[in-house]
Amino acid sequence: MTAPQLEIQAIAALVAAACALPGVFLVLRRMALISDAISHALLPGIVLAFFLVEDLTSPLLVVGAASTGLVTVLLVELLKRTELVREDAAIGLVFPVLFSIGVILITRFAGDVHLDVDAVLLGELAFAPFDRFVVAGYDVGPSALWLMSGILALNVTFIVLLYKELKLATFDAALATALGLSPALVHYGLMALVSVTAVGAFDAVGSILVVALMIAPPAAAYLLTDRLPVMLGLATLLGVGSALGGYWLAHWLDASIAGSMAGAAGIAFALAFLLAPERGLVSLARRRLRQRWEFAQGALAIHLMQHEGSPEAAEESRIEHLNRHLRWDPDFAARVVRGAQRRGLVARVDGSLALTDRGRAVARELVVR
Amino acid sequence: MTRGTQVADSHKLRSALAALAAVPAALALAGCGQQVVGEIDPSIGERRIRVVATTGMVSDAVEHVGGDRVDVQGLMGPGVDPHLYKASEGDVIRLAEADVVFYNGLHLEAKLADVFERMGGRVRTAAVTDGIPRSRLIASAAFGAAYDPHVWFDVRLWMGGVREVRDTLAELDPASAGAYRRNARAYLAELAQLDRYVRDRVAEVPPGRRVIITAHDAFNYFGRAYGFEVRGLQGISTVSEAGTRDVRELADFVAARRIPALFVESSVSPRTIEAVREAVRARGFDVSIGGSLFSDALGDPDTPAGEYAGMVRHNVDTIVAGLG
Amino acid sequence: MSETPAIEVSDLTVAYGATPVLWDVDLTVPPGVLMAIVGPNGAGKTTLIKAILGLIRPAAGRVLVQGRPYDVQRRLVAYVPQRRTVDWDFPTSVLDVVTMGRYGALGWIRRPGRRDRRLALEALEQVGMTELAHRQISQLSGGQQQRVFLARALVQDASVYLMDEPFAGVDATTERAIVHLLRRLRETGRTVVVVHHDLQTVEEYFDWATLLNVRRIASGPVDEVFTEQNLRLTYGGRVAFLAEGRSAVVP
Amino acid sequence: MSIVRDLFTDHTLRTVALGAATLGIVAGALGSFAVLRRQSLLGDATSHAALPGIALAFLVSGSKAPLTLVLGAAVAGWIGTLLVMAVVRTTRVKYDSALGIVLSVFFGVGLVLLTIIQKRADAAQAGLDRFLFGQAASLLERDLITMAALGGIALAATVLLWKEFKLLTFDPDFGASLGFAVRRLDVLLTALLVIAIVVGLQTVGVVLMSAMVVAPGAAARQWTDRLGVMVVLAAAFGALAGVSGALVSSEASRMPTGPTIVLAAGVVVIVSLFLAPRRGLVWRWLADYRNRRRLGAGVALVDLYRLAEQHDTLRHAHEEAAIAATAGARVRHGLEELAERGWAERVDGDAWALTPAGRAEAERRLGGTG
Repeated sequence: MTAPQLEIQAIAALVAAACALPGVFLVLRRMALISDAISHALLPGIVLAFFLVEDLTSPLLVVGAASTGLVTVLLVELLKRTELVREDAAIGLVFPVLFSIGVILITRFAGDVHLDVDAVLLGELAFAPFDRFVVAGYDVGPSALWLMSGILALNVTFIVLLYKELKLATFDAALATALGLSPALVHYGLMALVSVTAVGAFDAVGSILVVALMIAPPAAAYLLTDRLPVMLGLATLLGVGSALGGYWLAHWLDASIAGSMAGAAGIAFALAFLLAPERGLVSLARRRLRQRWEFAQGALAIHLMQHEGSPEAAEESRIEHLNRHLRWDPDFAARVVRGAQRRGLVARVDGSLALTDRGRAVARELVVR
Repeated sequence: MTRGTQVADSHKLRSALAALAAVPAALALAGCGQQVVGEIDPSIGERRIRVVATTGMVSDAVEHVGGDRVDVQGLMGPGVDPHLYKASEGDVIRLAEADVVFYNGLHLEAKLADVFERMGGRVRTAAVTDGIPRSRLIASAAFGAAYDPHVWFDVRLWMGGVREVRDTLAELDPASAGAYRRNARAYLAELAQLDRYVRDRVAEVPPGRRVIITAHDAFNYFGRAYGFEVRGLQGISTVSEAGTRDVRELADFVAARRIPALFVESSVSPRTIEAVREAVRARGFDVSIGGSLFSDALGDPDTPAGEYAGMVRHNVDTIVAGLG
Repeated sequence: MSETPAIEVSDLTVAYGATPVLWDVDLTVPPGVLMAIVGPNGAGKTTLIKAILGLIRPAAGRVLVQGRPYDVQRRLVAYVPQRRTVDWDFPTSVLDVVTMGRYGALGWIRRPGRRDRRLALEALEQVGMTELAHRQISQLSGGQQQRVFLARALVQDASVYLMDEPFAGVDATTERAIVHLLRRLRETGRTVVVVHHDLQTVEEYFDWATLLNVRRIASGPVDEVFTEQNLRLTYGGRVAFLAEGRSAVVP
Repeated sequence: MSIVRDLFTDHTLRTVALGAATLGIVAGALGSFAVLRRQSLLGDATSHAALPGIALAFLVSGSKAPLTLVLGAAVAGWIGTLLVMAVVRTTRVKYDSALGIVLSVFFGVGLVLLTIIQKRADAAQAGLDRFLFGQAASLLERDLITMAALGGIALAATVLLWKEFKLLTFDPDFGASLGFAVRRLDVLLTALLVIAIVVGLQTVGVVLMSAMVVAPGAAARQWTDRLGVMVVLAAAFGALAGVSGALVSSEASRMPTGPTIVLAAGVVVIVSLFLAPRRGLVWRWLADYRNRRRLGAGVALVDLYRLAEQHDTLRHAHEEAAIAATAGARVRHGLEELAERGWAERVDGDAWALTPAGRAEAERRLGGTG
């Protein structure tokens, strides 16, 4: 592995962790798409900053971008607070308007300048290792590595310090208010964090990967656990895993790194969606199947128990009879009987069935509970 | 959750997160911290120089000047608009292993150009447009420090770019400097001939009809160098958009000047130009679509337009055929 | 019983996630009864109703309505969902919501006409909401919302009514009005099945009861079923007795 | 009014205005359902999810023929929305997250495909990822026909299945209990929206389309409490924004049409949020103000009465400052309200006194106990 390859993976892992942490709260608060909205809404901030400094390479343009990120979340929040529109509509109203303002400004006043989001934010992970941070003549690593470390540290600090407030404000805003924790303030804080993280990460890895890393790993974690700290940890792990896995996928395909990582995040979510214990589709289907058999075996045991010792016991215990009585088709009945035998619930005594002690206990438990 | 487990949870969370935060710092420090150097690899004289070039035009110039002394890897292949270029994983290695990176500059490659400027420590980089005097560039009307990057449409200007390539290669590999100069001289002569060809062809167009109308402003240098008026609907920025008034004004202009043809670009949707054409027709003048011009990328490699000179010839032939 | 049961549920098993919500439930509801389904939170009461209506797919089991599968008997069944399952800020009027009860009879594409509107107004009159017919639904109180839902079910003119917690969060007047309505339905030969929360009122309001806690604990006439032992089985010993000898759940 | 004349005589303005109006009507009407179903961001998501479809269509056909690319985009967008529905239906992941995952992952896969295409020495790929997306100013006559035809079909389906769509949006469980194939209706309504969005992407571009799905519906919701009125009003707002944006961009040069229409739609939303009767913010503030004033008046009345009691004469005048000391700083509005009702009067300068009517009122309120 060459140094740039290592650096790209390190940067991507940092971005993944930095995005997953606030992403967990976005997913829980149904605000996941705010990250995508910010990516569109950055334009007017960049344009205004450019008008101010007239230099496409000035770092002030990034500051302009970050401040429109803040304006976006602020406007969305204000709209939501009127209770006249829902959060999805609020997001869908704010970003086209901000973006359009940006386009109008460019077209009217700077049509002959190559000014757009690409011109200001690097947004390409493949080049991040070549954008060096040089301090006093010493090359101390890619700028993105330092930037994202800073943002990750900020996110970790914020979440550790305000963990209980965030938790309460997310799950029960009313209670949080009653306890004097000001969920609104916590919320604005979180949104500011999202905005800074998004803009910083857009610069390092591009907007689409940020959207993917903010949503897919937390959503996958949401399918895997019921506990917030575990969800935070899992989301981080899955995000970092998607980033690293995606990198090697890109290496193998010689394709877009950010695209592959987003794809890997999608695969991680798909795996959770299909295979999650308890909530995954596969385990749901298997459980349904198992319950069907267990239920049938239980029904068989109950049926046998009800007729034990009675005069018609011999008749009722014949396998052919089950078909009629329990409305089972012969194949199904045979499989149920085989299963029940395997579990030691029934034994076959010359052509008819008898409950074992275990079978009797199970049947009794099912009936009485 | 009882209070006890909650405390334990947040404690565990805290230490896990703290560990997470320690990773980047360690990573950033490991293997880094070397001094920024600008030295030339001494082995360069004994092997072919690994060159990465951004656009097809730049690749073409490097190939002509470097000859068999260089291995040129183009980042943006045929049809790839530098505004829309997406890097692949392999590009990382290509860049990292390059002895020198040539790029257009003037912000054509957007943020990537900034990266090249700061790559100093690892790889030598050169903007070919540095070979062109700033005074010859077309600056933005409102923002003087921003220049139109589409210099290659003025063949004489582009020759400055070729000289920049020659000088950079010679500096990097002094042993072969003579070969570079010879190659460059031959290529520059070829380009001078190309320039004459363009002028000759352009002369076939009646002066009143020397107007190029395309969707976006890529042909300003061509217009200035060869005496064409250039009208585009959109600006240079990829997000700028045309307005209804702009379409109407352009249609009025075309109808009034009875300009016979409009041109589409290979990388831009032809819809905008079709809209102008519809509007012109509604004004009772039938304007045709004069064909497709190459703007930001070269054509397919096995066609004449796959090389810079061929691309320029294609464009000027198309323009002359449309307007002549 | 010679009559065809209004609802016959056999071997019904339903699971959400890891836990079975209903396990091997057999239930026979004779026609013309006013039945309460009673059980603690999470006992599967709503699930039972939804499974009867075919809104969720059971892991096993079968549901018959008047002797035939639900699919072909759909017209005979009316459903009153829990109030909070819909968006009360939806832009529509009271009359319009009640008219929705006619949609099933109308089938695809046909629009409700004057007759449907008249039927809806009649149903609104039965629940005492005539004056509010043109009110936007977000401006209703909880009790009024519940009455709208009841009116919608009345419009369906079904023979079996399934109601999910119609008494939840309503005022005393509405509660009395609903009980009155339920009795009238029973008197006209309808079968009414109600998910009910308040043990205090079961004996007063209903003549039939089913005690449910994942499994069917007991089902039958209220005076036979509503015994201390059954309640204990249902609520797992969390049943205390009030001074009057009536039972109530202690949280 | 040359501008109005231009609307009928100028080819470009007429085409753009008609096209924007058609799009506004269709997107406004279908978008109303999307807003109510919390699918407001479907426009943005579909435009991203379309990328792999565009790339695959190009890889398979080797051409940038718009029809091929549109088909690819529509199929990819459509598969994306089906996945969103599947995830929301079977798991606890919410709609916004599912949409965000599909949006970013599909787009990511699209990027991977684009970089693979980039590697092929094929100049035909030029501009592939932007090629499909149109601009409002470049609407063509044939677009009008496509939009009118597809929009007509979508609107006809909405009219035909009106009560089914209403039921689906308001109470799907109840709909299912009535025997309507709710899931199929869901797929159909979403499909209509996706088709409208893809047609819009191709003709007017991503951002305008995203806005047109949300803004007219969100604005219309403020003015009415009837779904029918809301849908018609949203269509009208969509058309209004489209035509006025086209007109404005036709007045000044370098005024891009699409963004102008977005801003026009934004203005419609803002006006609606503030001014719509009953729901609007201004109305709410007025109602709040009136309530506060009424409450303030009550407090001032009682205070005046108590002060008067201390002085044994009910007609005793009190400085406003004294009343404010007990009743709080907002007392002025309360006192003015009292004066308007004839319960108090101003006695030289800043002093106030109860009138006999005011005294009676105060005693009535205090239950005659004093």
